[in-house]
Amino acid sequence: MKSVLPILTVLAAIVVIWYGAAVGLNSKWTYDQAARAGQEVSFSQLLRDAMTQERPVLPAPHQVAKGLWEGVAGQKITSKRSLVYHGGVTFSATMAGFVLGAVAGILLAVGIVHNRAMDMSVMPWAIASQTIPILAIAPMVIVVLASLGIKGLLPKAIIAAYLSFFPILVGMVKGLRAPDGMQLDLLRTYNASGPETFWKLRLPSSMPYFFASLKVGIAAALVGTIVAELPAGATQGLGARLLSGSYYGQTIQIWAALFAAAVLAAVLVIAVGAVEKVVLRKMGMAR
Amino acid sequence: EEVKLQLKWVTQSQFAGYYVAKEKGFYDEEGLDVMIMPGGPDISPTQVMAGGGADVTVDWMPSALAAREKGLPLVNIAQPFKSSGMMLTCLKETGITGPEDFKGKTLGVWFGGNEYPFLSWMATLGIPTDGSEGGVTVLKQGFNVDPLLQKQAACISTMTYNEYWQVIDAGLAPEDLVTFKYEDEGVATLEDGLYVLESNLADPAFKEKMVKFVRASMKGWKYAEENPDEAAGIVLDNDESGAQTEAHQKRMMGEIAKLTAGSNGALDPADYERTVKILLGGGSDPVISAVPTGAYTLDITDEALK
Amino acid sequence: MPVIEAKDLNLTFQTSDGPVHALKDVNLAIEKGEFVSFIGPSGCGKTTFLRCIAALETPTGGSLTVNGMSPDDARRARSYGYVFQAAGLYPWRTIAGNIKLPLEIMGYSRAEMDQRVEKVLNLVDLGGFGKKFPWQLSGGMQQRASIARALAFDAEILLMDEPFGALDEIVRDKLNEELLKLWKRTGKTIGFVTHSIPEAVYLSTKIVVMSPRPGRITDIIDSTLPRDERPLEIRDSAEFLAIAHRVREGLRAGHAYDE
Amino acid sequence: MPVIEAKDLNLTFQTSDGPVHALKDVNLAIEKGEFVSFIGPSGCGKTTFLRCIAALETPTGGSLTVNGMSPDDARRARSYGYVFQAAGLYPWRTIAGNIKLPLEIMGYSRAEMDQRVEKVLNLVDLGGFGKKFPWQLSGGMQQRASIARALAFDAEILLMDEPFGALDEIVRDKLNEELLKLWKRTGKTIGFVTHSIPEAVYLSTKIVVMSPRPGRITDIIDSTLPRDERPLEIRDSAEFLAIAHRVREGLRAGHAYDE
Amino acid sequence: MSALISAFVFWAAATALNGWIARSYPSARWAKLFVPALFGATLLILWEGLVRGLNVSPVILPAPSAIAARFAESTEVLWGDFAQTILKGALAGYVIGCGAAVLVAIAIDRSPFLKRGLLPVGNFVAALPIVGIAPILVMWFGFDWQSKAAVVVMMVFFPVLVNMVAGLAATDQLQRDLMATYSASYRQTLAKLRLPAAMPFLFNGLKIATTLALIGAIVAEFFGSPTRGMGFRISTAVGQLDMPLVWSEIAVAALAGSGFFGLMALIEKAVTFWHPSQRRR
Ligand SMILES: Nc1ncnc2c1ncn2[C@@H]1O[C@H](COP(=O)(O)OP(=O)(O)OP(=O)(O)O)[C@@H](O)[C@H]1O
Ligand SMILES: Nc1ncnc2c1ncn2[C@@H]1O[C@H](COP(=O)(O)OP(=O)(O)OP(=O)(O)O)[C@@H](O)[C@H]1O
Ligand SMILES: Cc1ncc(C[n+]2csc(CCO)c2C)c(N)n1
Ligand SMILES: [Mg+2]
Ligand SMILES: [Mg+2]
Repeated sequence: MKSVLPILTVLAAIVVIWYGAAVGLNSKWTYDQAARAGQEVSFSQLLRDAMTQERPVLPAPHQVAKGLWEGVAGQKITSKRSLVYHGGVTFSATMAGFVLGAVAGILLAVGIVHNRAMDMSVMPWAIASQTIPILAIAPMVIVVLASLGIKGLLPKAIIAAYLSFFPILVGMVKGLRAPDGMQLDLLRTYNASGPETFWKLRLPSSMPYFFASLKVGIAAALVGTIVAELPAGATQGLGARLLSGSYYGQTIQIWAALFAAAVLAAVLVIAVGAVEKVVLRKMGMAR
Repeated sequence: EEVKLQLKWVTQSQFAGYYVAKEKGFYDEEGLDVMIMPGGPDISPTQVMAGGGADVTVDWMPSALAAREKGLPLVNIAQPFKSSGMMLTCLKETGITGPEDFKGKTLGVWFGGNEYPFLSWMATLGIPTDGSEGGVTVLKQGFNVDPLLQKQAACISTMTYNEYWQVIDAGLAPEDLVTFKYEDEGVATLEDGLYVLESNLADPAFKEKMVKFVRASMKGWKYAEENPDEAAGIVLDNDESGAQTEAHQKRMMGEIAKLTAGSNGALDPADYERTVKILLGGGSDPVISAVPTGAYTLDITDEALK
Repeated sequence: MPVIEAKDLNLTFQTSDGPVHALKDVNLAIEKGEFVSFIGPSGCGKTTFLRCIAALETPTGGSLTVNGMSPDDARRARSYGYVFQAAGLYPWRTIAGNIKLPLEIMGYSRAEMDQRVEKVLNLVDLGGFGKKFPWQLSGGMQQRASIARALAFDAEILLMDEPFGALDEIVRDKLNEELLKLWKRTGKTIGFVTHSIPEAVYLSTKIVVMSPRPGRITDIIDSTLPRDERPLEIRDSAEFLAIAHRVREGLRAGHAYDE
Repeated sequence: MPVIEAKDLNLTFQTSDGPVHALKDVNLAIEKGEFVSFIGPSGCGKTTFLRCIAALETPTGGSLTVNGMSPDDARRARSYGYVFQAAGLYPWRTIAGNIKLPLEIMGYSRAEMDQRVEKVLNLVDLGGFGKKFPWQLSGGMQQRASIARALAFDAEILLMDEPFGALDEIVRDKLNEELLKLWKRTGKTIGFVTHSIPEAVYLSTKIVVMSPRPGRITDIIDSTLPRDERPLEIRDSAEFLAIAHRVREGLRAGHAYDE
Repeated sequence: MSALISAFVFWAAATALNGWIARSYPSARWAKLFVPALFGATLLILWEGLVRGLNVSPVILPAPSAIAARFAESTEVLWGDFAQTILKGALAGYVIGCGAAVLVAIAIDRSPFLKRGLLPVGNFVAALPIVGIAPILVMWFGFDWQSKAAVVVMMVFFPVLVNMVAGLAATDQLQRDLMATYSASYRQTLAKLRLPAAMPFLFNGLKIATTLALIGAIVAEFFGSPTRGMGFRISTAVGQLDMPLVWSEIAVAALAGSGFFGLMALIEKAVTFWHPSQRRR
């Protein structure tokens, strides 16, 4: 709880900068409008207008807060206008994708560390796979999967997994190779099998890398889900909210959805962090 | 009987006819169970068709003809939209009064198959679009009207029923704007037709199903034209993203009604010929290179409208 | 047949600034049940030789057999207990957990494990420290834990690389006695690196003196001390001092050669 | 005024399974230029006490001053050279680079650095190994490199935690002599942890005997050996043996107390 | 169908061959190139076989041969797009984003106050999904590559930050104590201990960021762009159902991404040669 004050301080600083930026960015419109109407604007008018525009370039914090509040508390959570409802849709696909991605990433990393042929051949192609812009192929993936009869949560989860497996793969390969020579030699003298070396040495010593990459991976899974929500029919989920907000230039709705997504991401990352703390403490590594 | 309909864009009054037909039970009356799948900028209806994800799709003729040339034989079976709603909307303060003023300006254009009417228009005007001297700078415009509001572009593409009103909603007055309707400029292409795969049409049962579908859909459209507010309400109820506003949808329905007004669902071959002509004249890189054959059929509407 | 037999063993490390000749023409035969000490200046290749025996390093020349097999086959047969020069405890395991590690791998039952951990912890005087993590222990305690880890299971060959380096004289004497008892009881073959001449003489049946750059064996001394009865007082006997003297001379010669 | 003065010093570690009383009521005064050895069973708090002096650990009771200031102020004044029990070389630096580290931090000129590195490398017999990386060196060589690192710059107080633990007798003797020379030449105050009774007696002006659980000082022995002339042969003198005997008795008492 | 079967047979044979080579010539230089190349070739041939054997519509998935042909005839377009998207957008964003993340990580690490305050908030801000930010950044920074660079900055920031923060904490007690006895200043400790020790983690982040930078730059173009760039080309080509061109652009992205990643891996090898993961093989 020591962190409350620092976080509040940082938040306060951000809010102040944000208001400043909002006035700066939105004032152009106010001036233009006044010029079109042939009027002069006073500074106080400018301030008031810059923070109450309906389609601001940058909505003021309180506008976003209001949008968020209405989205979260102003609706029944089953309502299509509720951010909680859309957040829930996104969350479930994110989790499914993250689990798929983490399992895939870890399995591939284990394969790479233990199997020479995999080590040589998989990594270059895993890298290449990540350079394929998902937004470009997501629609095709959805189409292809739909023609195979796979619909709903799974296509989204697959795209989320596709984005999240890579950071986990890279981190785990590094982590699984982190044990030093002596630690490995010890197990060699015991003639420990590959799986034993994995469970008793490689896995524990990969933990710091593991959690760092899980955090990146879960955030990536969320991005993947949101990307996948666009071609999935742009109907449900925070991604759909974001995009439909942007079709209609409703900046406040965009920002509210954006914040909901970021809150979700932060919660997920914090949750991973909490697991990390517990695990590292159990392992005597948190000091 | 099941019918899967893939829309070109998100749920909005642009597609009111289909939603009305569904809600009002017109499809049921024909014994059809219609599933309406919304689209979006990332959904290529033609791809969905190719993947077998839908039986029939709403698409614009330029993109349907392009798909046909690329080996996906789509066939127009009905054309609920008589006229085009596309236009170029410019800020008056940029000094643009007519197409001759475009030179040296930045214009926002929708791509993804929607750019061809624009390109052929520019070609007829003799204005280069490749960034060369005396031409226009073309921006690939996103899904909203910000480039105009932010003055990043002098003109942007808008639809009479949607983006234009977003500009107005943003606080600009119609007097601040200059608009060029493609319809008026003689470069209008056919929008929002119904397309199916040619191979399916060989199957009489499928044909029969489409007849029923078109008949019910047109019933929906005509109902929507007569009851715009109710239609907008139905659309709103079907919007799962919860992003639409009532006022906007009602206004959109009013504008859409103007575009569907002249059509009973049957394609007017003259409109088709005009569209093909415009597309073939699309400058250096035309969307289609040869006159298509068999790209439409009147069988379905003939049957449906009997 | 010797348990460990090296013939013309050579090992060269390739480093970025040229090769390092760590072992040169090493010839040595160790019989079953022997206690062999290796002594020599720092950097002469003692660790490297022990690592070769345990198949942790591959010689670049000559032959080396363990029980008539290759060292690697012997490793697979779990013939070795190895105490490394640095403690090398896994930081995420408690002391007891570290000692359990080989037992888990070799599939001992839970009850057996607990009982053995208890026993070896007491042997190295760490009773009550089982639940601590390595970084909560002093340097010497960590080293003792690593000795306990190697003694917890029954390896035929015990390789110990300066196991008692960080211990005081009294504990060291005690552990020396314990080690001798264990050796006599089990009949293990032991390879032992030390820097202490008295320790080498007190413990060994055979003392191997090495000299550096490149690492060679300069002297092999078969101890004449009685094999089964070695009270600590034996260190004052003339026989003991004579052997110690010979070791010291060998060592000194190695150093001289170096300069 | 003593350079280092501890009064009723206490230190308790809080661990998850209860507190560990590592230092209890330690009283000690070290004068400028003294050579003080700490000896005691493993785990008795020697390292902990050295760490307190160097302000790496904060006592939980009593007072400790260095040059009349707090240890932390003395640390800021760069009074300490510290040889840790483990070598702790940075793996990304060569041996020469590791020795240069403190010199870079203290802002020596490039020429001075090179010259000092050269000098201390030779002092610990590692000439020619400057360009190697730590993992390419044997255990003893790493330890010598870490000694060289602490000797490379001019700290007023030198704290050495079992610096010669991994070295053979002959190198050890040599380094003992070198250390004494350096001490005499520079007048440094030295705190020295060792497990070797002869080493402690040979080097020190004062020997502190400690005993464990909780760590206390059980005996402080002021050496009667001459301060400025100590040939290696002094180790056979009766005086030497008498002091060694007293240290051994103190040690044994500590162990006895323990059991 | 026979195309399908022969593709599978080829795949099985090639996999077996690869396994054998990897086992028999584990450290041969040619094997290090040959094995992944053969693996890739199998994937492509499997793909070709599947597309032909199952008669997949070229509108959904073109065959590699068709893609290669399209690639060869549009090198000029592809190069122009590559320059616009990768050389300008991705690279600029990568440098700025990674640089900023490293600096912020250091700032965060230095001040416990910032660490407690900024890290959670930073996590939060950096977790804003690209699809949401891209339109906004396009609105702010215009249509050209600057907005793409801004998107890339946002994308690469978080992974690099997280890894760098973990890396700066990766020193052990003894290493820190050593610095304390020298009374090294904060800057000295940073330069001589924390930064070197953080390198293995940092490169982890930098490597992940290479692919993110490409994705970010390309995806940002979907939200508005001039009439060139890989993302622009992909989205317009999809509209024209010119799938071979789409996949040619994807191939360019994959090649560029692998090259970029490989470059970072090489630098990593040079910088963290001392880390056990690099040393042991
Ligand atoms: N960080 C720590 N947390 C908990 N207990 C500790 C910690 N460091 C040391 N101890 C305990 O304090 C006691 C004294 O440790 P210290 O390292 O000072 O011993 P030492 O005299 O240096 O022993 P050795 O000769 O083995 O190095 C030991 O019982 C040890 O377990
Ligand atoms: N991995 C390595 N790469 C390069 N050289 C090495 C490596 N390991 C050891 N050496 C070199 O081999 C020689 C012998 O090293 P070894 O560790 O066997 O010595 P040692 O006799 O055990 O010394 P100490 O008593 O100091 O532990 C040394 O000169 C050392 O520098
Ligand atoms: C990528 C993409 N951008 C723009 C359009 C144009 N468009 C066609 S219908 C419609 C809805 C009217 O508001 C719009 C904007 C498109 N089809 N695809
Ligand atoms: Mg050694
Ligand atoms: Mg100690």
